[in-house]
Amino acid sequence: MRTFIGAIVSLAQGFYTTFQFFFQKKPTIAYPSIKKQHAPRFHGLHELRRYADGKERCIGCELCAIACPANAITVIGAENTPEDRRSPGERYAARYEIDELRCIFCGLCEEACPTDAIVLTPRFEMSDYRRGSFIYAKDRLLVPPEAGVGTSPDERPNGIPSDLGSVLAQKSTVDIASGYSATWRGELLKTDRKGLAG
Amino acid sequence: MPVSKVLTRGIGQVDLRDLKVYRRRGGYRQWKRVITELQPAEVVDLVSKSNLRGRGGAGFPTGRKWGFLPNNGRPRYMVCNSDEAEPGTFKDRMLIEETPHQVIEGMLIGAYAIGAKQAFIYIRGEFKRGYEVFTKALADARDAGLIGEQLFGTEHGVEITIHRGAGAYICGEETALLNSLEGKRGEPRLKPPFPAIKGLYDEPTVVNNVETLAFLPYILKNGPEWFAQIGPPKSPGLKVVSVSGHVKKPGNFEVALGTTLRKLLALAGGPRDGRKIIAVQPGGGSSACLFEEHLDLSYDFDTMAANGTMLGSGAVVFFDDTTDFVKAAHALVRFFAHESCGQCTPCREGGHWLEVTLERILHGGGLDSDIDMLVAVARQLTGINLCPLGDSIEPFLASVVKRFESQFRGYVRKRAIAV
Amino acid sequence: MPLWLFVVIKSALVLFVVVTTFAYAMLAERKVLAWMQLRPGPNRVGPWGLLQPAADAAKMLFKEDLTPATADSLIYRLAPWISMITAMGVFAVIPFSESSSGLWSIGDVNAGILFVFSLTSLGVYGISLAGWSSGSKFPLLGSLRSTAQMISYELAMTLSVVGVLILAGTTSLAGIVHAQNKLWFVIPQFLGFIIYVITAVAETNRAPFDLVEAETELVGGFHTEYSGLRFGLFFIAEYLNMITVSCIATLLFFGGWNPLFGLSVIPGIVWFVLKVGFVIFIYIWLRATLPRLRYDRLMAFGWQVLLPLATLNLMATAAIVAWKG
Amino acid sequence: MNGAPKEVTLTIDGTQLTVPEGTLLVEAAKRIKTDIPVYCYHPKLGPAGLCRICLVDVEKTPKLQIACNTTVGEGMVVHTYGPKVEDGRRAVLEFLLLNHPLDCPICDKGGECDLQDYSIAYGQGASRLADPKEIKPKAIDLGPTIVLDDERCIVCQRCTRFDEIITLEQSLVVKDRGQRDVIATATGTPYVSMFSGNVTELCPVGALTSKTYRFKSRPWDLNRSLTTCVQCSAGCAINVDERHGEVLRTMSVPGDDAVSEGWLCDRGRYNVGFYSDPRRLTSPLLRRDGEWVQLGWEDAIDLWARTLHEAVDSAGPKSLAALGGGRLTNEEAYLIGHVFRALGCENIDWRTGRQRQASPGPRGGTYADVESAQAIVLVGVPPAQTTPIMSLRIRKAVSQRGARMILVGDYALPIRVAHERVARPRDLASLDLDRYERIAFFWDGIDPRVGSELNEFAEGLAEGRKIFTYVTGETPNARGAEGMGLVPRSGGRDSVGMLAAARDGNLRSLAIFAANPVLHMPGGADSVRGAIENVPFVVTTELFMTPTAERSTLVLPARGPFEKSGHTFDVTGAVRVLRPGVAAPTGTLSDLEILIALASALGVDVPGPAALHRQAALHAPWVARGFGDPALFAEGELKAPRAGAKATGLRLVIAADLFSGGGTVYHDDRLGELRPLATAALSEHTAAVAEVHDGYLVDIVAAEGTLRGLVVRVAPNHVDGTVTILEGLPDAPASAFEGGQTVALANVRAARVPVGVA
Repeated sequence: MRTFIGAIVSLAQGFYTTFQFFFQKKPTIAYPSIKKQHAPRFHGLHELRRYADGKERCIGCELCAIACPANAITVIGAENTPEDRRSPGERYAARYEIDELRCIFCGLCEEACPTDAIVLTPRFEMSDYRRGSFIYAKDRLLVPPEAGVGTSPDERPNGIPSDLGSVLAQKSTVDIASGYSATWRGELLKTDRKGLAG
Repeated sequence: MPVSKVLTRGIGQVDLRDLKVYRRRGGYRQWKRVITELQPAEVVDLVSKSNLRGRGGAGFPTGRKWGFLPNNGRPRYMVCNSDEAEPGTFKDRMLIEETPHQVIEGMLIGAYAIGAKQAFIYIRGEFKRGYEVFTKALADARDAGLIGEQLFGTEHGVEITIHRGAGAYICGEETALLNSLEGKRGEPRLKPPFPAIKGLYDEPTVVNNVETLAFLPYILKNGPEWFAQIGPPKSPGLKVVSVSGHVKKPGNFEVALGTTLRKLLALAGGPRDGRKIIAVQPGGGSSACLFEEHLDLSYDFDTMAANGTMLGSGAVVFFDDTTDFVKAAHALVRFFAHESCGQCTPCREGGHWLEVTLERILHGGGLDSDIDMLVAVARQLTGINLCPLGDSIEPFLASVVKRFESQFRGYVRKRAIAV
Repeated sequence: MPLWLFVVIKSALVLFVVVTTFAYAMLAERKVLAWMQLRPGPNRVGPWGLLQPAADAAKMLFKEDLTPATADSLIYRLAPWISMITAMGVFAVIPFSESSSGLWSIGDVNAGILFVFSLTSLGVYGISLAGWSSGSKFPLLGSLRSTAQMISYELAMTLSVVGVLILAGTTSLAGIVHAQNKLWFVIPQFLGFIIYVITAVAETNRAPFDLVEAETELVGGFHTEYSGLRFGLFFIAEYLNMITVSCIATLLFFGGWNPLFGLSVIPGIVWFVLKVGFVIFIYIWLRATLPRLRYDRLMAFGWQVLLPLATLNLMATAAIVAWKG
Repeated sequence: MNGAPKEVTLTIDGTQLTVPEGTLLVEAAKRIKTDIPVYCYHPKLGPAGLCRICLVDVEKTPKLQIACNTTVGEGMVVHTYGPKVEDGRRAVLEFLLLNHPLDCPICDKGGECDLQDYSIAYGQGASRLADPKEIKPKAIDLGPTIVLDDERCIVCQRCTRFDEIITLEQSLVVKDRGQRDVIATATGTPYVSMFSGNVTELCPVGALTSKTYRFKSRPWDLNRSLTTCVQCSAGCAINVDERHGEVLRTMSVPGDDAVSEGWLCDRGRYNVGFYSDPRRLTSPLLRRDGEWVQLGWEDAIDLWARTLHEAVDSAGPKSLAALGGGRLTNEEAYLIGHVFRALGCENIDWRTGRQRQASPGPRGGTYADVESAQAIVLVGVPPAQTTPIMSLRIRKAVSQRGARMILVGDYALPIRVAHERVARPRDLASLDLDRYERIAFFWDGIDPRVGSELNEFAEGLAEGRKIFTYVTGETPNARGAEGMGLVPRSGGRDSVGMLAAARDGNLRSLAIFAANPVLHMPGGADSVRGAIENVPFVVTTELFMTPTAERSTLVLPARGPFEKSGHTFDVTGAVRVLRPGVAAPTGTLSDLEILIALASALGVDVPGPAALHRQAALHAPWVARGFGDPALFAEGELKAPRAGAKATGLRLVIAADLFSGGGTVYHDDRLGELRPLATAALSEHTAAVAEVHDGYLVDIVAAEGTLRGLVVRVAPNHVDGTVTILEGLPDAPASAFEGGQTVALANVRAARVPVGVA
């Protein structure tokens, strides 16, 4: 009998819990219109950097490929010729491909890279409809020559990289409607609406 | 019968290059006696008794060296090493240029003693005059029937061939010399096998210094006992010493081993006026420095070795109190680094490293840690090389850094002020 | 207006209302579930996601319709229609309200409750045949479960309702509603009501009794192989069934269109809709709260708990009615 | 000296072991699996004592000893670790790394580099060098195959010693001295050697790299398989390193002492690019009205089988013929004979080139026997150009044991070693060979008259002589083909006879397996081409559209040696195993699969795989009776010596080159620099008499016609009064000419054609 009552009570508790949530405010961030702030060292889409003179940093050494725990990276090296000099040394990556579907964004490639060529940028929006399009080759990984050198991993050990700073500066990480803001740690902070407005 | 000078007697007074003059003074008599009266073993025995130690640098007893040759019926070779290139040494050059016949007679006797029918003399490439003098002397001796086959009516004969070096210090090392003689790249061979077993053209070979061989006629003439009683018993005999450096009258002086360094300094006219000798390098560029408190040491193989240096080829260089030992060390290290054959890693890389570091110190870029590093690296590259060249870098450098550390630190401090 | 035309117009009207209700019941379920799970729910299509059902319907229609090579083609195509038509057929007898002009229903059948139960029992054929004819193992397992589950719970469900029938003394749905003018049967038949709610959940294959399509174990169960429109038909059938049982619950236990607190100014149909909506909300609430049962527990619960309880309830009701005369 | 070698007992790191007297410490340590690092030491090159990394502490010696040059001694106590040893090693490693660039990520050796490994195992973390590293030249082009990175060189001299001790070529030297020393050729000319690739393997760091592999891959990417090289008949074991379906490099097999001793020739090593060449055939092609039409495999095999049946029905089995070449495994060779004999066809032969015999007879020797020979007689084309690895054994016999080298004929030796020369085998009688106990005879297998003369001489030697005979012909696995029965029997025609029959219109169908007779058959390309075109149905299995395939009716895309499994015989008759090392292109079938398909279409039973392998791995059932075995040569084939066309001309010598040929080498672009020009090689004296110079263009006028536009090469080692041309060049059809005839130089043009390498 006691267990019967206990069962009824716990059942009631369960119903109460769901019923309670029914009326609570929802922490959901309306993602594409409101973007969540991510960690300063967030690991997103890769980028192959250049030197200031425009030469590729990647020397095709394949250390990233061997370091990759998901076997997502394929590199095939080739030799620079005086006529076609891609990187400062003798060797450059003729092919450099990352299968972003395999990638677990652990950043070991970045750790392994002897020339700081491969870095994980904070970019993370790369959805697509075709599997094939997730194999990123040099045409999409390499920073375009006119776009500068790329993000240095050193720029963001403790602080916030420049482009992330701008993300942070936006108040849009706070969902005004819900009155909650989500920090990059995923904590929910009850925000004073007045404070925000002020 | 004390004889104070044998090898240098007559130099500057008579023309010993002239065969007639040399023969008139008793030359080639011992050669004739050896070939006609003595068995090779007897000659070896006599030389062993004299306790003659090699004058080339290592000071190895000559008689024992000859005894290493295997009795295998193969042809043997006698090689006279006249590739004298040790910094501070110039005695062989004098012997070749002034008394070539003395050397030829010594070579003939030595070759006969070891049973070689062919002897080679390897003359340093820069000794152009020596080469010319020696070539002429050799031709004269050949014309006189002293060299060739079936000499003095016997079955025996010795042929001598001259080979000129091409300017590599390393070819003074006996196996490098043999390589060079064979027409190969002049770099030391891996030992074992030693030249006595597998030398020139892979046959048993003896390599002796010019001075060592030049003593042979006199030892035979005066008897081994005469030679053995000069100087200390374990390193007896006379020695031509090249004295140079901060002295008034540098030159070659033939003295009995056991003479003090101070006596040698006096022979060379003493220090320059108003100056004091503070260091002396007693055995050529590869020997460690001795200092003013050591000037009364007896100059012989064992005493020098006991004091952490060596007699070497007998090149004594005196330094007075004006010396910049950083520059001196740099000059010597640069010499060895430049002359390294490049085979052994420590000598090739370590020597170059020391040279580069010393150059930086000299040019005011020295770091405080450099000085300890110099000593440490010098010690590390020593003792693990194939030939002695690599081991020659450390002694002088280490001894002067230890003694004159302030001079080295001075250079480093200069930089600190400049910065 | 001839009778047949009148019936056709009524049927079309009811069909329209029912389908719309289905669509928004689905949206409501998603919304309610989301809110109970601290989510906003569908909110992209139209204001507050109100056009979401239309988007879903469009999607469903344009999806490719697949028939597995190993399927029994005819039955495979037929099964969803069985499910849907039986689910829709029930609405032929359900009275939504009553006005001076008569009963608001397509047909006033005096054995309406029997018609309802017989039709809903046919609905299981759709599911069983779908699973069997798919020629695939998960659907087959799903259909087997469905058959066993339906048989187990239908008994208890029917027994739970018989109490109401005894009290009302009629099998006409309108009659049952009239019988509750004074007192809703939920009070005298509380046990029957509880049994009815539980068995109705099981009958409609909804959580926590959705073992028939248990996604986590059976990958969708009987409708694993279905896609496109045919899948949509099952979907419609499920929701229609849910509405049906909610309507029945309202009619049998909550007094149908009888107003609450004597507020007869508000038309009966509004009361009816409110009551049905309340029951549907309870269904969704159940789904948001309770985890799925283990299969053997489900069966044991049906046979060992619900059936004896329903029998007990029936016997008690019969005894009381007989005693009171 | 007799009896077992004396054993000594010593202790290494506390482990007592007994080894033969004279063993080096580094080898003794290997027995107890103790790692002593080495750079300059190599088991095949011996100690050099240069790198000083192998320092060990031997008790009772004051200084550290180098393990590579210290022989074991009784009661010796050795420590390979401990503070003293580790200090020494650390110092040496620091010295080695002083000016060595830390570009391991770029370096091709990275991942398999001794310097890297030992630095991690024994080195110290950081260098104390405060000055910038020395800048030295990088990417020095040493020759057609090798590139030197001087910064990475640690002067271990393995390469120069290999060149001096093993190949006896002595072209690589260390130039300059001290820190400035650099590996170079003594004369500054390109480093050309047919064994050059080995130095890249010997190099313990990434200083010497192969042009074909530079920056292509990293060692950990490569999938390695062990197989057998079938570029010549030597049969070296070879490691195939593949990535993404492409053979990136090949490596020698260190334990292969029976054959290669761990060396590879450059052809075996570098001629692997063709496997992934886009010109590979990948679909059966049928020539219909002069156009090539793609065909499915089943249709192609059916068409072939139908044609064979029709030919047998209408003109009898004598109208069929089958030729098999060198790429075939024993299994395939056996099946050719099996299938065609089942049809009643006896026109079967493997001899599609100049080589006419492959098995040496009952006195065949092993590789090790060559080393022990006291006299070595080379008859015809020297093994250096046909089986290079065999020539290394000959060089070893000459350099290490002072074997006497005798050449018969006009062929030039590629290296300078002391040798004597006689004109014909019968002249050997004047050389007093009877005084040697062990004599090795090498014959190129081309001229049966020379062969039988040599055989006669060898048999005439006194009793008790150990005679080793070898046929080092040009055709790979010719011995397997001959042993497996690819020779005409009971009245069948040989290859020359087949072509004659074809010319007469007596052949209805000809099958050519893995052979290119148009390029190599005596008689010349035009004549062979004409004969083939006269056959109504010619099937060729090939990797590429060769000159022979171009003239065929049906071309079937076959697989290369690294793409199939099977067995072969090496030149000494030992069985070698082929294993697939790289995936074959889609659409190709191995000759074995083609033959099995054909047999099944013909209704011929074939033995099962087990029976087939047993057959193929057995020693040849047929053994020649000796050089020039008459059983192999049809009567009509022995041609009478041609009367000299011009009394005052030069004798024509037709030699082979390692990189000649029209198939695989021709279709590998990476080998462009190595492919020989069409040259006319003359000795200095002959050139002076003929008034031609290096790089001139000449024509050679012979009885068969004129060979135009040959580049004059004045080279040492050539016999005065001869001119040597190369066989197997698609653009200079030397096969039309007969060697030994007198020819004249004509139309001398002083055009200085840059002579690359030859």
